[in-house]
Amino acid sequence: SGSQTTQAPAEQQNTETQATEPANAGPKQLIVGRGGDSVGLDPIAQTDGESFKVTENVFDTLVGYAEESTEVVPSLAEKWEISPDGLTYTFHLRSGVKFHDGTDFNAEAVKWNFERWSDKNHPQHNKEGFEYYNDMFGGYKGDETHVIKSVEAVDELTVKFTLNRPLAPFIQNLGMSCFAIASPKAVQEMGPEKFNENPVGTGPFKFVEWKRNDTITLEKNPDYWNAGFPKLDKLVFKVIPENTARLTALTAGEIDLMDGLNPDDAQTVKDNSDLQLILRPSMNLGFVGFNVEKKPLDNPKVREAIAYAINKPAIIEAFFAGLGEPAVNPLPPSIWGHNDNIKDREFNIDKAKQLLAEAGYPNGFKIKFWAMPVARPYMPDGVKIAEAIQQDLKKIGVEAEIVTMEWATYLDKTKAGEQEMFMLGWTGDNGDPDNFLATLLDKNNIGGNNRTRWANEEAHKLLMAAQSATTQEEREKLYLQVQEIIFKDVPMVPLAHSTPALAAKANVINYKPHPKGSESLEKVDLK
Amino acid sequence: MALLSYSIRRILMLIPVLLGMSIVVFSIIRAIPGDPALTILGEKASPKAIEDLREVLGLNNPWYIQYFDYLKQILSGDLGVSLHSGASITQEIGPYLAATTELTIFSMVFAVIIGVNAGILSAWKQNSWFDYCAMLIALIGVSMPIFWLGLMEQWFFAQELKWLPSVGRDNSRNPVEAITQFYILDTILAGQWDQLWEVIKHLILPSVALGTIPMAIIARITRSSMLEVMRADYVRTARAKGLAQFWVVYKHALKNAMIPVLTVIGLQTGLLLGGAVLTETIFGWPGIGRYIFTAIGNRDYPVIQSGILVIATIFVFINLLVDLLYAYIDPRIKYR
Amino acid sequence: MSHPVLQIENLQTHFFTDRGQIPAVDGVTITVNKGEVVGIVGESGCGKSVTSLSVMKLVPNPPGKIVGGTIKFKGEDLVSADEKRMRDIRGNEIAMIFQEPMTSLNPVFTIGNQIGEAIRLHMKVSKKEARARAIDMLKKVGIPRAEAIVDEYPHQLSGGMRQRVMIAMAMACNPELLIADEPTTALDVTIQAQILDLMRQLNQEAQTAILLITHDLGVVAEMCHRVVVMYAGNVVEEGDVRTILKKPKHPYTKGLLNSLPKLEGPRERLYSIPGNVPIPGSLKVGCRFAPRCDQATDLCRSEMPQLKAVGENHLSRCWLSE
Amino acid sequence: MTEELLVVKNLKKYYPITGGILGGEVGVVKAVDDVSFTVKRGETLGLVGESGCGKSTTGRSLLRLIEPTAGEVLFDGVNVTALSADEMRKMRRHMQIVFQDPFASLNPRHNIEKILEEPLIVHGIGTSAERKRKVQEMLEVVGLSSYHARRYPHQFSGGQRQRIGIARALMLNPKLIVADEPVSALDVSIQSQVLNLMQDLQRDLGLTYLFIAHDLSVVRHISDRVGVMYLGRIVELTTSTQLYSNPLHPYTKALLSAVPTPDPDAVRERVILQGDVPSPANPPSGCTFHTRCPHATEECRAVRPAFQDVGDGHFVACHLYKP
Amino acid sequence: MAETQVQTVSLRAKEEEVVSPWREAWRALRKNKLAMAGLAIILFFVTVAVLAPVIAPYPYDQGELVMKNKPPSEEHWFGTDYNGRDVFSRVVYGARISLWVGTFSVIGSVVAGTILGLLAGFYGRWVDTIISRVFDIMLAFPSILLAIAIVAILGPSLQNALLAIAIINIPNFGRLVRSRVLSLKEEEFVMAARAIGMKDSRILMQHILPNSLAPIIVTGTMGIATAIIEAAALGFLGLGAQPPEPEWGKMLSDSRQYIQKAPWTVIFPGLSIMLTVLGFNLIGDGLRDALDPRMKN
Ligand SMILES: Nc1ncnc2c1ncn2[C@@H]1O[C@H](COP(=O)(O)OP(=O)(O)OP(=O)(O)O)[C@@H](O)[C@H]1O
Ligand SMILES: Nc1ncnc2c1ncn2[C@@H]1O[C@H](COP(=O)(O)OP(=O)(O)OP(=O)(O)O)[C@@H](O)[C@H]1O
Ligand SMILES: [Mg+2]
Ligand SMILES: [Mg+2]
Repeated sequence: SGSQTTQAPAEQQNTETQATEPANAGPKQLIVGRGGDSVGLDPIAQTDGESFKVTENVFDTLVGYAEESTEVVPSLAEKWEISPDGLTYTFHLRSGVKFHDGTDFNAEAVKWNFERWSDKNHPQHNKEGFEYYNDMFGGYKGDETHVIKSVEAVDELTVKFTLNRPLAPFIQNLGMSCFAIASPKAVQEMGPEKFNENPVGTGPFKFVEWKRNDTITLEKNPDYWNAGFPKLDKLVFKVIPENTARLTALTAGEIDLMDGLNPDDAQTVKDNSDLQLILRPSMNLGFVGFNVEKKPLDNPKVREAIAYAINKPAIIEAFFAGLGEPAVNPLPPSIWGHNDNIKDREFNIDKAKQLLAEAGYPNGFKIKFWAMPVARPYMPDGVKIAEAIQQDLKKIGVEAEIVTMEWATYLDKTKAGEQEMFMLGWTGDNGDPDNFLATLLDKNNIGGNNRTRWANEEAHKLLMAAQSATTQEEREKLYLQVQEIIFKDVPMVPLAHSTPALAAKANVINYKPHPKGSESLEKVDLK
Repeated sequence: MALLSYSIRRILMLIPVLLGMSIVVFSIIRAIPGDPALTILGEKASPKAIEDLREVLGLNNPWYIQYFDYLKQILSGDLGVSLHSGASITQEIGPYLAATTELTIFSMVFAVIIGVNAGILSAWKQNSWFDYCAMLIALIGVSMPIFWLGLMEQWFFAQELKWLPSVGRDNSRNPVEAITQFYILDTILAGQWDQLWEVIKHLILPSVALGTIPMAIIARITRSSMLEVMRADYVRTARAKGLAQFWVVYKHALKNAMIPVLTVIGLQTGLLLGGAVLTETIFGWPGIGRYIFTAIGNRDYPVIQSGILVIATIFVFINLLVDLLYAYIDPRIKYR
Repeated sequence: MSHPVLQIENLQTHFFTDRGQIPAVDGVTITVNKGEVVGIVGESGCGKSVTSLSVMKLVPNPPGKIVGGTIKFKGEDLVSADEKRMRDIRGNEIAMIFQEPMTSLNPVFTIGNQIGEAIRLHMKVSKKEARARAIDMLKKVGIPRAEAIVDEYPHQLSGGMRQRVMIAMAMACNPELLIADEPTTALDVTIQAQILDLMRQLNQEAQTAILLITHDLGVVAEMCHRVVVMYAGNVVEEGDVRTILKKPKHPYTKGLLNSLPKLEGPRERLYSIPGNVPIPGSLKVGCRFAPRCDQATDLCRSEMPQLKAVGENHLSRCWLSE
Repeated sequence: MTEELLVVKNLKKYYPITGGILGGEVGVVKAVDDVSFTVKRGETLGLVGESGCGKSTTGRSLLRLIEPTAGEVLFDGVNVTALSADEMRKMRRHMQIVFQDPFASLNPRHNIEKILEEPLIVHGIGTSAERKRKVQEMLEVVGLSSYHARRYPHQFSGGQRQRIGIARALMLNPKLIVADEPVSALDVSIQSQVLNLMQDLQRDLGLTYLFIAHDLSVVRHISDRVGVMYLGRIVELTTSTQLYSNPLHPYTKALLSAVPTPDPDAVRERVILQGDVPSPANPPSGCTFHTRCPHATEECRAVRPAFQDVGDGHFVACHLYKP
Repeated sequence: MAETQVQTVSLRAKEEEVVSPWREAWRALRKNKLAMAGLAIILFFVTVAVLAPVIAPYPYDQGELVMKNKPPSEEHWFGTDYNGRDVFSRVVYGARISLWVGTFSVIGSVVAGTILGLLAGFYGRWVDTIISRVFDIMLAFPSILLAIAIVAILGPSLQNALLAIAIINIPNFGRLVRSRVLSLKEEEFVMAARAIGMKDSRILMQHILPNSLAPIIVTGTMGIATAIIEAAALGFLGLGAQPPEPEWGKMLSDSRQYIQKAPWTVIFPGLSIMLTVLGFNLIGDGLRDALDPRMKN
C-alpha cells in the first residue's frame, strides 16, 4: 500500500518549520567543518564522501553497520532471512517509520526505490545512471550480470529479494550509504534533479537549506524511529577548504567539529584542553605503484630496490604524524584476511643498490614519478610525500621527476597507463578483501582500477576463486596466498594505512567516526 | 540623446566581443585535457559507465555542434546544468556571484576611499614626508602578492591575535538568512544588527587582502593625475580668482584628475571580480572565482563556460559603465 | 606722476632646480598708474610671466621663490602679505588673464559656475545673484546669447569666446589692476583685434589699470601708454610707447624693431640679432645682451650697466646710451 | 621647361566625420575645398590664412603626405596624383617640406648627422664617406658648425632646429620646398635669422618656395605672390605688392587692417570682423565668408563666387568683383 | 650669411658632449634614489640567482625528514621546511626561477605584442580591426582566470606557466605599441621621413619602433614585476613550478599549512617575492620618470 496521508510538499514544510523555530532558545546546534561541499543529496546518485556525510543523516539504509566496524546491524529492516541457496532474502521492516514528508515507510517504498535504481526506463532513473548500483549489483535490469531478479512487497512490512545468482556480500552491500531509501512521493513530485537538492528520507535529521559551497543545514527529526535520538536540534555542515583555516575556525569556536585535520596539527589539538582529537578507524591504503609495463619497472628487482629505498617509517612520522601505520600488504589489517605473517622489508639503501646493480642499473636511472595533486584520507599530502620519496630515491641514484596534473587528468591518464611510477590509494567501501585486492591488482581490472597493469596469472586465479568461494575461511586462505605473491613481485609499495584525524570541541560527545568515512550523527550530543 | 545613442552603440559593440569571448572560452575548455565524465564518476568508475555518460552529456558530438547547442542555450537565457552537481547554473551561480560582488564592492570602497585620498594628499603635499611614505607604501602595496598578504593577515589577525574571523561570510552559529544574497543588505533589511556586525567582521580581512593592490594603484594614479592636473592652466586660473587651496584641489583639480582614476577603478573592479580566486581560496569565500576554479578541476564544462562568460560580461559592462561615467564627469567627451 | 597702483621694485624671483639657481626675474622695476596700460615686451623666457605671477604670488613654490625686491599694491607690500590676504586680493583687486584661452578654463565646470565662483568668493552674494552678474559680465564682454552660454561648457566655445569669458571673469569684481599675460598670442589676428578692442574699452570705461604682457610690438603700439622691455630677466629699457618704438636707445630694442618684417613700406633685407636668446642665469658678468650686441665693448662684457634715465620718462640699461 | 613648376588644379581634401549608432560616416570636414593655383620656377608663393583654414592640408596634400580627395597636382609636368607609391617616393627627391614645429619634426632619438644623412641613404646617393661630407657641407650652408653633427635635437635651440629642418629638406637638392609655417614658433629675433637664411638659399640655389604662414608681414616680406585662404578655399591671389596695397576681397581687407603695427602713430581704418571662423565641417552656403562679411548680399548667401582673374593676374573669389 | 652665424653662449664647443637621449635618461635615472634602490635590489637578486650554487649552503632538493620544520638557526638561517630542506637554499635557488619566468615571459609578450601592435597601428584597416578585437576579447577575461585555463590545457609546469603569463600579457604590450604607433604616425618627424621618400618598413624600424621603445621598456619592467607575481600565483595554485623546484609561490602554498608552527617557511619566500617585485616596480617608476618625454623640455 502506498502513502495514505496527503501533506504539504516537503519544501514548503521545511520553510514552515524553519520559520517557527525559536531564534535562540538554546537549541543544541552542531557545526561540522569540512573541506568540500556535497555534490548532491540524492544518495543513490552520489559517489563522493562529502555527499554521504550529509545523506547519512537524512536517510536510512535497510541495514546498517555497527559503530566503528563493518559488521552488519539492523536499521530500517529489523531482521532478515536468507534462503540456504543464497538466492532469496526476506526483510522485515520496522513499523511506524515515516518519511520527513509524512508519508509512510513500507515495503512498497523499498520496492519502488529498488525499481527506480535498477530500471533504466524508470521515470525517475537519472540519465547518468546510478554508478554504485551498477557496480555492486552487476549492472541494471536486463543486463546479463544483473544480480537482483525481483523485489516484492510481500505485505506492508515485508520485502522479498530474489537474486539471479548468489552474491556473498549482498547484505554487506545493502548497508552502503548510497542504498538509502528515499521518499517515493518526494522523488516523484520533485523529479530527480530537484530531489538531489531537497532530499527527503527517514533519517534522524530533516533537510533545511543548502547554500552551495558554504553550508548545509539540517534540523532534528522529532519523529525519528530510534526513540531518544537525535540529540541535536540542528546540524550544520560548513565548507572551509583549507585544513589550517578549518582548525582556526574550530579553535575560534566558529565550528564544533572538523574532519581532515592535518596530522601535523594533531599535537596542537591534543595540547588544547578546549579541543579533543578523534581518530577514524582506518580502512584504507596509500601506495606507490609501478606501471609494470614501462621499463625499467618491468623488472621486479628494480621494484624491490625501490621498495627497499623508501623510508616508510620516516615518511609516516613526518607526514602522518604517527596517525597511520606502515603498510605491508595492500589489505588493511582491520579487514579480515590480512596476512600478518609477511614481514616488511626494512629501509636499506645498500640492499637497494645491490638489487639495482643486479638488475643492471648500478648507476640508477631517471624516472617520472606521478604525484597525487590532491589530499585524500589515505594520502594526506601526495606531493610532499612524493618529494620525500624523491629524496630517498636520489640516494640510490634514481632521479625521480615529479609530475603532477589536475586530479581528473591524473585519474584519466593513470587509467590509460601513461604513468611510470605513481601514487594512489583506496578507501574500502564495505570491508571485503576483494574490494582491495581484486580491485587494485587483478588483471581484469587493468584499464580500470588496476593502474599498475600487473597481470599475474597466479594471483588472478586465486582472486577469482576467492570471489566464488562460499565460506569466509576458504576465501581467507586464498587471500593470504595472494598477498604473498603480491609482496614478492612488488607491483606496488604499500605505504601506509592512515588513521584520518578529526578534531572537535571538548564538549562534543558520543561522536564515533566510521571507517568507511561517513556516519550518522544521531547519537552525538553536546555536554 | 547623444548619450543614449552612444550607450546603444557601445552595447552593440559588445556583441562581437561577447561572441568572440564565448568562442574563446568554448575552445579553451575543449582543449583542456581530462574527461568530465570520469571526473563526475570518480576514481572508481568503470569504462562503460564513463562512455555512457559521455553520450548522455553530448560530449561525443563534434565540437561545433556542441558550440551551437551551447550558444542556442545561452541566448535563451539558460546557462546550462552543472555536470558536477546536476543543478541549473542559472540558479546556482547567483549566490556565488553575490558573494564575490559583495566582497569586491567592499574591497573597492575601501581601496577607493583610502587610495584616492592618499593620492590627493600626496599630490597636494608633493615631496613632503607624507608623500614619500604614502607612495612607498603604495609601491610596496602593488608589489605585494595578495595570497601572501592574505595568509599573513590570517595568521596574524585571526590565528595569533584572534581579532577577526578567518573564513566564511557569516557566523554559522547565527547564519544570515539570505534574501538578496548580499549579506550586508540582507542583515539591514532584517534589522539584524548583530549579524551585520558579524558580516562586516568577516569582510574585513579578505577585503583588505583583495583591496590592497587596487588601493595602491589608485593612490599612485590619483597622485600622478593630480600632479598633472595641478599644473594645468585652469588650476592657475582658479587660484588667480582667489580660491583657497583646498577648493582648488578638491573642486577644480579633483574632478579632472578623476578621469584616468576612473579607468583604473573600472579596470580593477573587473579584475577583482575574476581575480578573487586566490583570496576566495584562502578565506573560504563561497564566491565565483572559487566556483570556476573548482569547476576547472572538475572539468565541469558548462560551469566554466558560463562562469567565465558571466564574469567577462560583467567586466565588459563595468567598462561600459565607466565610459558612461566619463561622459558624466567630462563634458568634453563627444559620443563618438 | 599720478597715483601708482602697482610698484614693483627690483624684484628678484629665482627658481631653485636640480640644475642650480635660475634667476628668471633678476631686478625688475615697473610702476603701473591708475588707469594706465603698461606693456611688458620681450622674447620667450625673458621672465615676463614670472614677473606677473610674482605679483599674484602664484609662482609655483617650490621651485620658485621671490628672493628680493618689493611689490607694492596701492602702497601695501605684497611680498610679505600672507596667503589669506593674497586670496582676498586675487581676483578681486588684481585680476589676471592668461595666454591660453583653450586651457585656462576648467573643462568640467560650466562658464556660469566658473565666473560665479569668483563673484561669490569676493562679493559674498547668493548663487542666484552671482549667476545674474555672470550673465551681465558676459553681455558686457560682447558674448551673444549670454543666458545660454552661461550654462555651457568651455569646449563648446571658440578660442576668442573663451578669452572673452576669461576677461569677464577677471572683470567681474571690478579689479583695480588687470594683468594680461599674452592674452591674444594664441588667437588669430581678426580675433585678436576683437579682444584688444574689448580690453581698450574696459580700460577706458572702468579706469582699470592694465599690465599687458606680450611679445608683439604691434600690440604694444596699439594698446599701451608705457612700455617696459625685458631681456633675460632684466628690464633693459622703459619709456612711453612713442619713445620706445620711435627712438629706442637700447641696442636690443633697436634690433628687435629692425628685425620685424613690415606690413608697409619697402621690403628690405631684415636686420637680425645674431645668436640666441640666453637662458636666464647662463651669463654671470657684464651686460646680458653683450654677447649678441654688435657694439659691445669690454666694459659691456665685464660690468652690468644700471637702468638709468636717458630722457624724459625714458630709462635704458646700456653703457652706450649714457 | 614650362614657366610653372607646380600647377594645382581643384585640389580637395575631405576628412570623414564618423559617429552615430553604427559609427558610420556622418559628414565631412572640408579642410581643402577646390583649391587651384600655380607656382612659377624660382618664385615664392605665400599662403596666408587663419588657423584651421586648410593651409597645412594644402601643403601636405600636394606632396601626397596626405592623400588628396580629388584634384590634380602637376609638378614639373608630371601628374603626381597619378603616381604609384614607389614612383612617388622617388619623386620626393624634388619636392621637400619644412615643418612648423621645430621640436616635433626631428626624431629625438637620432643625432643630426643621421637625420641629415637619411635622405641620401633612402635614395641610395653616394658612399658613406661622401654622404658624411655632404652633411658637413650642408651644416655650414645653413649656418651651423660641423661639430654639431653628433648632437641630438634636444641640445639645440628652436632656431637652430629649424635650420636643421631646412638642411634636411635641402639634402636632396629639391626644386620645390613647401615651408609650412617655418617661423611661427620662433621668437622675433630668431625669426629674422631664419627668414634671411631662406632668402639667401633661394637666391644661391634657385629654389622655389611655397611659403605657408599666418603672419601677414612675414608673408609679405618673403613672397612674390600671395594667396589668402579662408575656410578651405583661396579667396584672393595676386602679387605681394598688389595684395598689400590694393586688397580686393573684404576678408583680405579685414585681415590686413587687423594686424597691429609697431607704430603708435599709424592711423588706419580698422575693420573688426564680427564672430568666429565657421567650422569647416559645416561651412556656410554660397560664399563661405558671407557670415562675417560687411558687404554680404543675398547672392553671397546663395551662390558660391567663382575664383577669377579680375585683371593683371589678380584673382579673387567675390561677388563684388565681376570682370 | 656667415656673419649671421655667431655661436650661442651656452653651447660652446668645449662643454660639448654628445648626450644621446638614452644617456640622458640614464643620468636622470642615476639621480633617482628610489630607482637606484630598485636597481640595487634587482642586482642583488640577480647575483644571488647567478651564484646560487655558491651561495646556497645546501642543495635545494635534499633534506632529512627528521629535520622537518626546524626554526632558523645557525646552520639553517631561514629554518627548514616540511621536508627538512634548508629554506635559505631554496629561497636562493628560487630567485633563479622567478627572475627567469619574469624576464622571459615579458620578453615573449613584448616581442609578440610589439609585432602585433606595429602591424595593427601601421597598417590599420582590417588588420587593425582583427588584432584589436582579439586584444579586446583577451582583455575582457580576468587575466588570472585566462592563465589558469591555459595552464589547464598545457598541463601544470613552469614552462607552461611562463607561456601562459606571456600570452595573457600580449594585449597589454600590443595595445601600448599600437597607440604609440598611431600617435607617432601623426608626428611631424614621421611625416618628414615620408617626405624624403622613405619606405614604410624603414620608417617603422628607424622612427616608430625606437620611439616606442621607452614606454615599452617602462611597461616591460613593470610587466616583469607583474609576471613574477602571476607566476607565484600560479605556483600557489599548484599550476606552476613542480616539486622539488623551489619556486617562491609554490613554497608558500606548500608551507602555508604550517604557518602557525613554522612561519619562517611562509615569511621568507613571500618577502622575497615582494622585494623582487618591489625592485622592478621601483626601477620601472624611475625609468618612466627618466624616459617620459613630458618630463623633458
Ligand atoms: N617652474 C619653473 N621651474 C624652473 N624654471 C622656470 C619655471 N618657470 C619659469 N622658469 C624659468 O624662468 C624663465 C622665465 O620664464 P617666463 O615664463 O617668465 O618667460 P616668459 O617671458 O613669460 O616667456 P614666454 O613668452 O615663453 O611666455 C624661463 O627661462 C624659465 O626657464
Ligand atoms: N586628420 C584630420 N581629420 C579631420 N580633420 C582634420 C584633420 N587634419 C586637419 N583637419 C581639419 O582640417 C582643417 C584644416 O586644417 P589645417 O591643419 O590644414 O589648417 P591650417 O590652416 O594649417 O591651420 P593652422 O594654422 O592651425 O596650422 C581644420 O579645421 C582641421 O580641424
Ligand atoms: Mg609667458
Ligand atoms: Mg598648419
